[in-house]
Order: sequence, then structure tokens, then C-alpha cells
Amino acid sequence: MAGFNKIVDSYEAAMAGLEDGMTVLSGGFGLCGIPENLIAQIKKSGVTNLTVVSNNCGIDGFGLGILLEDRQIKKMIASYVGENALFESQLLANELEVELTPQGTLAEKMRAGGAGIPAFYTATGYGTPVGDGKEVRVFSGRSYILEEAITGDFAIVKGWKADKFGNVIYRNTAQNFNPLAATAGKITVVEVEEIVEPGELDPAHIHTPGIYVDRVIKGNFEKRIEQRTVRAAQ
Amino acid sequence: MAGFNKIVDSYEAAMAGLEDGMTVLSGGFGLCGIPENLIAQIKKSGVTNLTVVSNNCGIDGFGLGILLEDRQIKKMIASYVGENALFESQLLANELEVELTPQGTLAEKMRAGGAGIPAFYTATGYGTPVGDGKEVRVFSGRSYILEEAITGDFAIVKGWKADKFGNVIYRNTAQNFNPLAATAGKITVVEVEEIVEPGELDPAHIHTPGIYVDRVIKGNFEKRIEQRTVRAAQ
Amino acid sequence: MALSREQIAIRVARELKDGFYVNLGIGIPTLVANYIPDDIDVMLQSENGLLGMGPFPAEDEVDADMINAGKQTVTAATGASIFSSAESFAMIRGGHVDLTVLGAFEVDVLGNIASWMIPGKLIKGMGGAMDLVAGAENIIVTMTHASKHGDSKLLDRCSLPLTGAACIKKVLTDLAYLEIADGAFILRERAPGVSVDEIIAKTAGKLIVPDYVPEIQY
Amino acid sequence: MALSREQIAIRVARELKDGFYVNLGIGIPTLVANYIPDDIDVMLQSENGLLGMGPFPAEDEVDADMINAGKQTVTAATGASIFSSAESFAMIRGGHVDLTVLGAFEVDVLGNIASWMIPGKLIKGMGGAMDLVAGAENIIVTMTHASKHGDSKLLDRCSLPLTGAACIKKVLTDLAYLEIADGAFILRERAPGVSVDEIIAKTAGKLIVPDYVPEIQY
Repeated sequence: MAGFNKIVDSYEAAMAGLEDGMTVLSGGFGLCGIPENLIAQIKKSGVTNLTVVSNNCGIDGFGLGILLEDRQIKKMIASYVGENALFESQLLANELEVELTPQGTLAEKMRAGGAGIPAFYTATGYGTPVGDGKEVRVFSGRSYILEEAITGDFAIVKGWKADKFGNVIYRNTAQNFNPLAATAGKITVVEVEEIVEPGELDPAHIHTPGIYVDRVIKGNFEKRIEQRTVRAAQ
Repeated sequence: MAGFNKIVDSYEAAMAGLEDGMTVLSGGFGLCGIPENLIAQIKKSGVTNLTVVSNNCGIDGFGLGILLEDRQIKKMIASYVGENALFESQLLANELEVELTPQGTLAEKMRAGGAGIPAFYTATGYGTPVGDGKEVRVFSGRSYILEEAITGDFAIVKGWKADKFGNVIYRNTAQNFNPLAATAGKITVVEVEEIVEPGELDPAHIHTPGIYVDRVIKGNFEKRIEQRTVRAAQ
Repeated sequence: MALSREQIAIRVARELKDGFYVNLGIGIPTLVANYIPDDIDVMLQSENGLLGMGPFPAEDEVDADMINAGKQTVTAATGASIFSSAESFAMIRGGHVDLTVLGAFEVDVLGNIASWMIPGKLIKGMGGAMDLVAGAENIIVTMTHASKHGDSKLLDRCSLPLTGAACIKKVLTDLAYLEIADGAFILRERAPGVSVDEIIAKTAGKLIVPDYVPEIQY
Repeated sequence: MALSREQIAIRVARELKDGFYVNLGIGIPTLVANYIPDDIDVMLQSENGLLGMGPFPAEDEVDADMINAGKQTVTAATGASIFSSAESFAMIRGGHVDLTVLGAFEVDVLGNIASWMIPGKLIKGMGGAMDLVAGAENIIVTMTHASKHGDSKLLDRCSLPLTGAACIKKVLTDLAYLEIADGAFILRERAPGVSVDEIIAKTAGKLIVPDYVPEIQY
């Protein structure tokens, strides 16, 4: 029986079914905790007209930035972009659409998408361009705007360890948006550094329960550092 | 410096400031993971006219049920009640007000209360008495009702282990509503079985970060079982 | 003859598919766990915060901190995960559970379900039932076809306050397995030895009877 | 003389109280961490999901999986917790952070802040700034009092698109510490050697000058 064995053996299989025009949610903050090999597979697959939802869009030549090289991204939903020159030039040339979303709202939109909540109110963005055209409502004397959930055709996620059931834990601050993206993909693909036996992960400390996960693959990671900062030697 | 040392040494100190008419959020599901000593302290304190928000209301003589004995609860917000005779008699005598709330909505209301989300839409309860008088809105062709967040003057929480900073982990299914209540109390009090040194809890696996917690106390627990069910010996 | 509780559970278990995440309500639905076919794996979700519910514990395994949604002591299966009530209902309300099985007082031809409240009687609350029916695409309701007094529970319109609106597509009673579509019950299977006429007599809501209605095989 | 970046950070650090959870923005706010008084404990929140941020790592401690909101490698202090972005912003948006320090382009007498977007220039995004200003009760904005061209950044109305509306009550510039109340800036302290007249000249928004405006002591 296949049962709950979600492990796939190739990146082709991991991203099978991704098509032009789909929406892809990606975990990661900056270059930390990004599903780098799944992104590379998207590049390799050549699909285009993607809407990508991620806090950032990588850098030139690494992370989601590589999807700009062949203009695979039609629209980017992010809180902070422009760490790379290609992004900037495509944006200025109107070859790329960008929807800037406050970081907390972006996280909450993904969580809501996974949790069956179509929309929620938040104070974030009220009175700013983010609130333009959105419903405003007052609760207890304070104004809030209505924000809608985000879901994706695919969610691509970078975990630390997973079992074949798709239970995942993340390492340190590489957690970030990963568990949120994981809940909101029609197909959720998780690449991890290590696959462990079911039962090895403490049930009370699993970050992403397997019910959210469709495919698991073990990868090798470069884990590039964006701002290497050290303190002076003592 | 007091700094982040949140440990208090008496249950009087743990519940100091609780006054008549306040709202108290309680963790627990049935009798599992209930803050039994904090509840006992509320009984001892004699405060009345409380609004209590908890999935259930304990049983006769244990858990939140003991707050019925001296009529300390004015209003109960819960998803499932009536496991005790006193509750039933006070309800039928109109001495107790009850607001029944779907379990998932109740959990989400507490989370929203802690997370600065004043209201959210959910399909749960649409077309039922729960939806009566609530705004209905259609998203993507489906109808949802608007539900508002819940916060409390106090949140009472049962953890397994905590450090003095208020970082908490829960044991097995005693987690339930506890981490949600913890986020939504103006004053959040956590009683635990064991106090550990800072650093002993894995930072990536803390269920309730200390920022939500105001007071921590070590208690002794009866942990009564509501439905003791065992399988036949082999 | 009307199906026994166990026979109802056995029939429901045939709806399980390999790899299904399943939430089983209290009562007859709980029995389904005893009849999961050997050749498939399913994982049971308990809405108090456990995915991968195992069997009841042995005497020396009983743990007050490990219970199911019925407040019974249980165990966690290998590969289980445990989480908060908000996370548990995110799974349920977000549509991640493949199948929900629960009981009801009444079901009607629109797929409405009433299962939590009888006016005039003590109201204990809906627990997680409203979340479960709103969150699942795939729900099987199990109940007796008629009350002890012979009143049909399959109606044109539920008479009791609803648990959920237009959400039920499959009903298994002690007499029949029915689907709900296009404003009618469709009689798909009947209990062994129960006649179509008896089912027609005990179904108050609009009923469509196909030419051939097989008996449920045991 | 105008305050240096370090002097601004030192003054801000005096607003810290024992037991405060603090979020420090990128730039000058980050420097505040270097001047936390010895007799108090504060815990730093980094919005990418870390409560209890420690110092930068030693060479052999550098970990690609341990960064702060500025994407710098950091360490976790003893007693830290690490969590998802949703949990991190639940803390921020739920008002659990005691103090937020961040930079700005402009602030006005209504407490509006503009810090993320200059029309015509490349827009990189607001990151977590809109969440931080909407979530905190207690915010200190640090910035230069005027632009390089001498244009005041303390205005009657912000000219740039807002980051948040009516949320700022405290501003520390290189020239002065000001509070915002009742539709005006109130001059509370001035940089050593900076005259009240200079501050008046460089403040475009309505300014209230109390009788006595002490110099910031270093």
C-alpha cells in the first residue's frame, strides 16, 4: 500500500503538474529557508506566467531571482523586493507586476488560506496605499481594513527534517513563512535536508503536520548567506 | 533586576488583580490540560459575575464546575457544556447565561484576539442559529459569517514545563486551547508541572513564547480523567 | 433487517481510501475505526488536537494528557502529530480532512443537517460539529432512518435548528445508503432483507429510486 | 551640535525599561542594542521569527539558518524562542511588543509616518514596517530632523505615502526629542549645543516649545 508515503525520488516528480499561469507560494525570508532546489526545478521546467507569493524574490542568480532570468514570473506578491537588478529592470520595463503586501498581512493571508478563512480585518495598512480600495470597518473605535486569504496551486517549502508521512520540522529562523505556505498549497511540496523514520520527530513538536504535505524530497542545499555578519574575536 | 523573571510563589499572587465582572479565558478540553489550581484559586478568591471563556465548563466538583457552586460565573462562552448537573440547573433557572460557539470558531476567536485581528469570516455556522444576526458575505461563491475576536482580562493556562521567562511547552493533547488562551489575556497566568532553566527548552519547539506570559507558577495536579478507556489485555 | 451499529460501521469503512485523513464523530462513527480494511492506511484526526490517533491504551499506558475528542483516553500512532485547537480546526476548516463521519437527528434533500439541538431539551452545544460539516467536502452521516416513534429523519426540510447548510451528500442509515443530489435523496443501496417499499415508507423527503437498488453485502 | 548615530541610539536606549520586549528596525535603531543599560534586561524581537536575539555570531558560529530581519547572521540568546512569520506578526500586531524603534522619511503632527515609498524612485516594499507601526502602542521614530537639502521632515502633513496613520507619539532626531500630541510636536529635549531657534527653523509642522527645553545629557 502506498498509504502515507509521500517521498518522491526526483525533482521532476516533486514539481510534476506545475503549469503555465499557476500560483506558487514559497517559504523563505531573504535567502534563509528557501526551497532552493524546488525553485531550480521550476526554472528547469520552463513554465511561465507564474504568480509567485513569497516575502522576497531572492537575489540575482539565486533563489527566486533565477526565475526572472527567463521571465517566468508574471506577478510577484511580496513584502520586500528589489534586492536584485534584474527584478528592478523588469519592474521598470513593466514586464513584471508587483503587489506589495505588508509582511504580517502576507503571513496571515497564507495562514488564512490554509485555515479556511477567506478574509480577516487588520489595522496594518489602514490609511496607507495598501488600504486603497479595501473595505474599512471600525471595531472598538479603531479602523481596520479587510484583507483576503491567499492560496496557491503549489506551495514550495524548505524543511529541515521530515518523515515519509510529511511531518516536518524547521531549523532555527529558516522556519519563517515555510509552515504557512505549507498549509495553503493545493499541492504542497517539501524539500528537506534529512528524511527520518516516522516516530523520530516528537509528535508535540512537529511544525507542519503531514496532512498539509503532498510530496517530500531530500535535497542538497547551498544555503547562501545574504548578510554575513560576525562579531569581533574576543 | 527583576527583568523577565515571571515566577510567582503563591496562587494568591498568581491571580492577583482578578476582580468581579472580569472576563477569564481558560485553556483545557474536557478535564484535559485544565489549569485546575488556578481555577481553585478563583473559587477561593470569591470573585463573582465572571465571564468565562473555555471549550467546556468542567464537571460537578472539578475544573470550572467548582465556580458554579458559589455562582461566580455570570456568563459562559463555550462549545460544549452540560457535563454537570449544577450547570444544567443554573441554566434552566436563568441564573447563568451561555453563549454556545463552535469549537473551531472559539479557538480562532482566541487566536485572533491575541493576534490583533478584530474579526474574521468563517463558513462555520452559516445558515445555523450561530449565524443569526451576523453579517454574511460571499467569497468565491460561498457564504461566510463574520465572527469577532475574544480577549480576556485574565487568561489561565496549564503548561507542562516553563522557564522563568514564561516560555511554555505543553504535554500531548493537554495543549488544546492553552496556547490560544495564553495569547489573548491582558494578564496571562501559566501553571506548570515543572520549571526549567532558560535554555533547557529548545527555542524552535516552544509552544508559547514568553512574550505572552505574565506570571508562571509551579503546581501539583490531580489530572482527573473524564473517560478512562482501555483496550482489552492481549 | 435493519443494520446493526457494527454493520453500519462496516459499510462506512468501505468508503475509506488509502491515504485518507478521517475524522470520526462520537457514537457509531467511532466504531468505523475497528473496520478499516487491512489493505489500506488511514490516519484518524481528533479535533482536540491529534492527527494519527491510535487504539485505546493498555492499563499501564493510560495518560490523562492523551485523550480524543470524546474525552476518552487514547494513544498516538507512530508518526502522529499533536497541536493546538486552532491548528486542529485550521486543518478541518481549511478542507484538509478527506472524510468526516458523524451522526445526526435529521438530514434533508438540500443537504442540510441538524444534529446538535432539540428545542425544549437541554442544549449541550455543538462542539466541533459545525466546523466539521462546514470544512469537509466529503461527509457521511450515519443515523437511524426513523425515530423510535417511526418518524422519518430524512426530510424535505430539517425541522430542527441546523448544524450546517447544504453540506451533506451521503447518508447511511440502518435501512439504506443514500446520496443527496438535485434536491432529492437517491436510494443507492438497501440493508439486506429490507424492501424498497419499506424505505419509501420511512423516507419523508423526496426520494429517487433507481431501477436497481442492490443489497449491501456483508 | 547634531547628534551622531551613536548618540541617537544612546538616547533611545534610555527609553528602554526592564522587562521590555523591543523590536529594533534596520539602521540606527539596530545600534540601540549596543547601549542597553547594564541594570536592565530587554528582549529583542526580530520579525522574521526570533524572540531573544543575541549578538552577532563568532566566525565559527555563523549559521545560515539563524538570521535577523535585516538578513544578518545572528545568535539566539539563552531563553530565546523561534517561530513562524505568522506567530511573529501575531506578537507584533497583537500589541505584545513593548517598544518599536524605526526610521522614517517624514512624520507629521497627527502622528502619521511615511517611511517606505518615494514616488518616482524604485519601491522596494514595506517589509514589516506597516505591521510594526499598526501593532505597537509605543513607537520611537529616529531620523534626521531635515533632509540634506535642509527640508524639514517634521511636517503638518506627510507628503509621501504613509506607512501608518496616527500611530507615532515620539520622535528622536539628530537635533531634538519630540512628542506628538494634540496635533503638534512638543519639543521635549534638544541636542547639546543646538538652539531652540534652530529646531524651530527646521520644524515645518506645528511646534510647541515649552518654557524649559533641557539639553540631552551624555
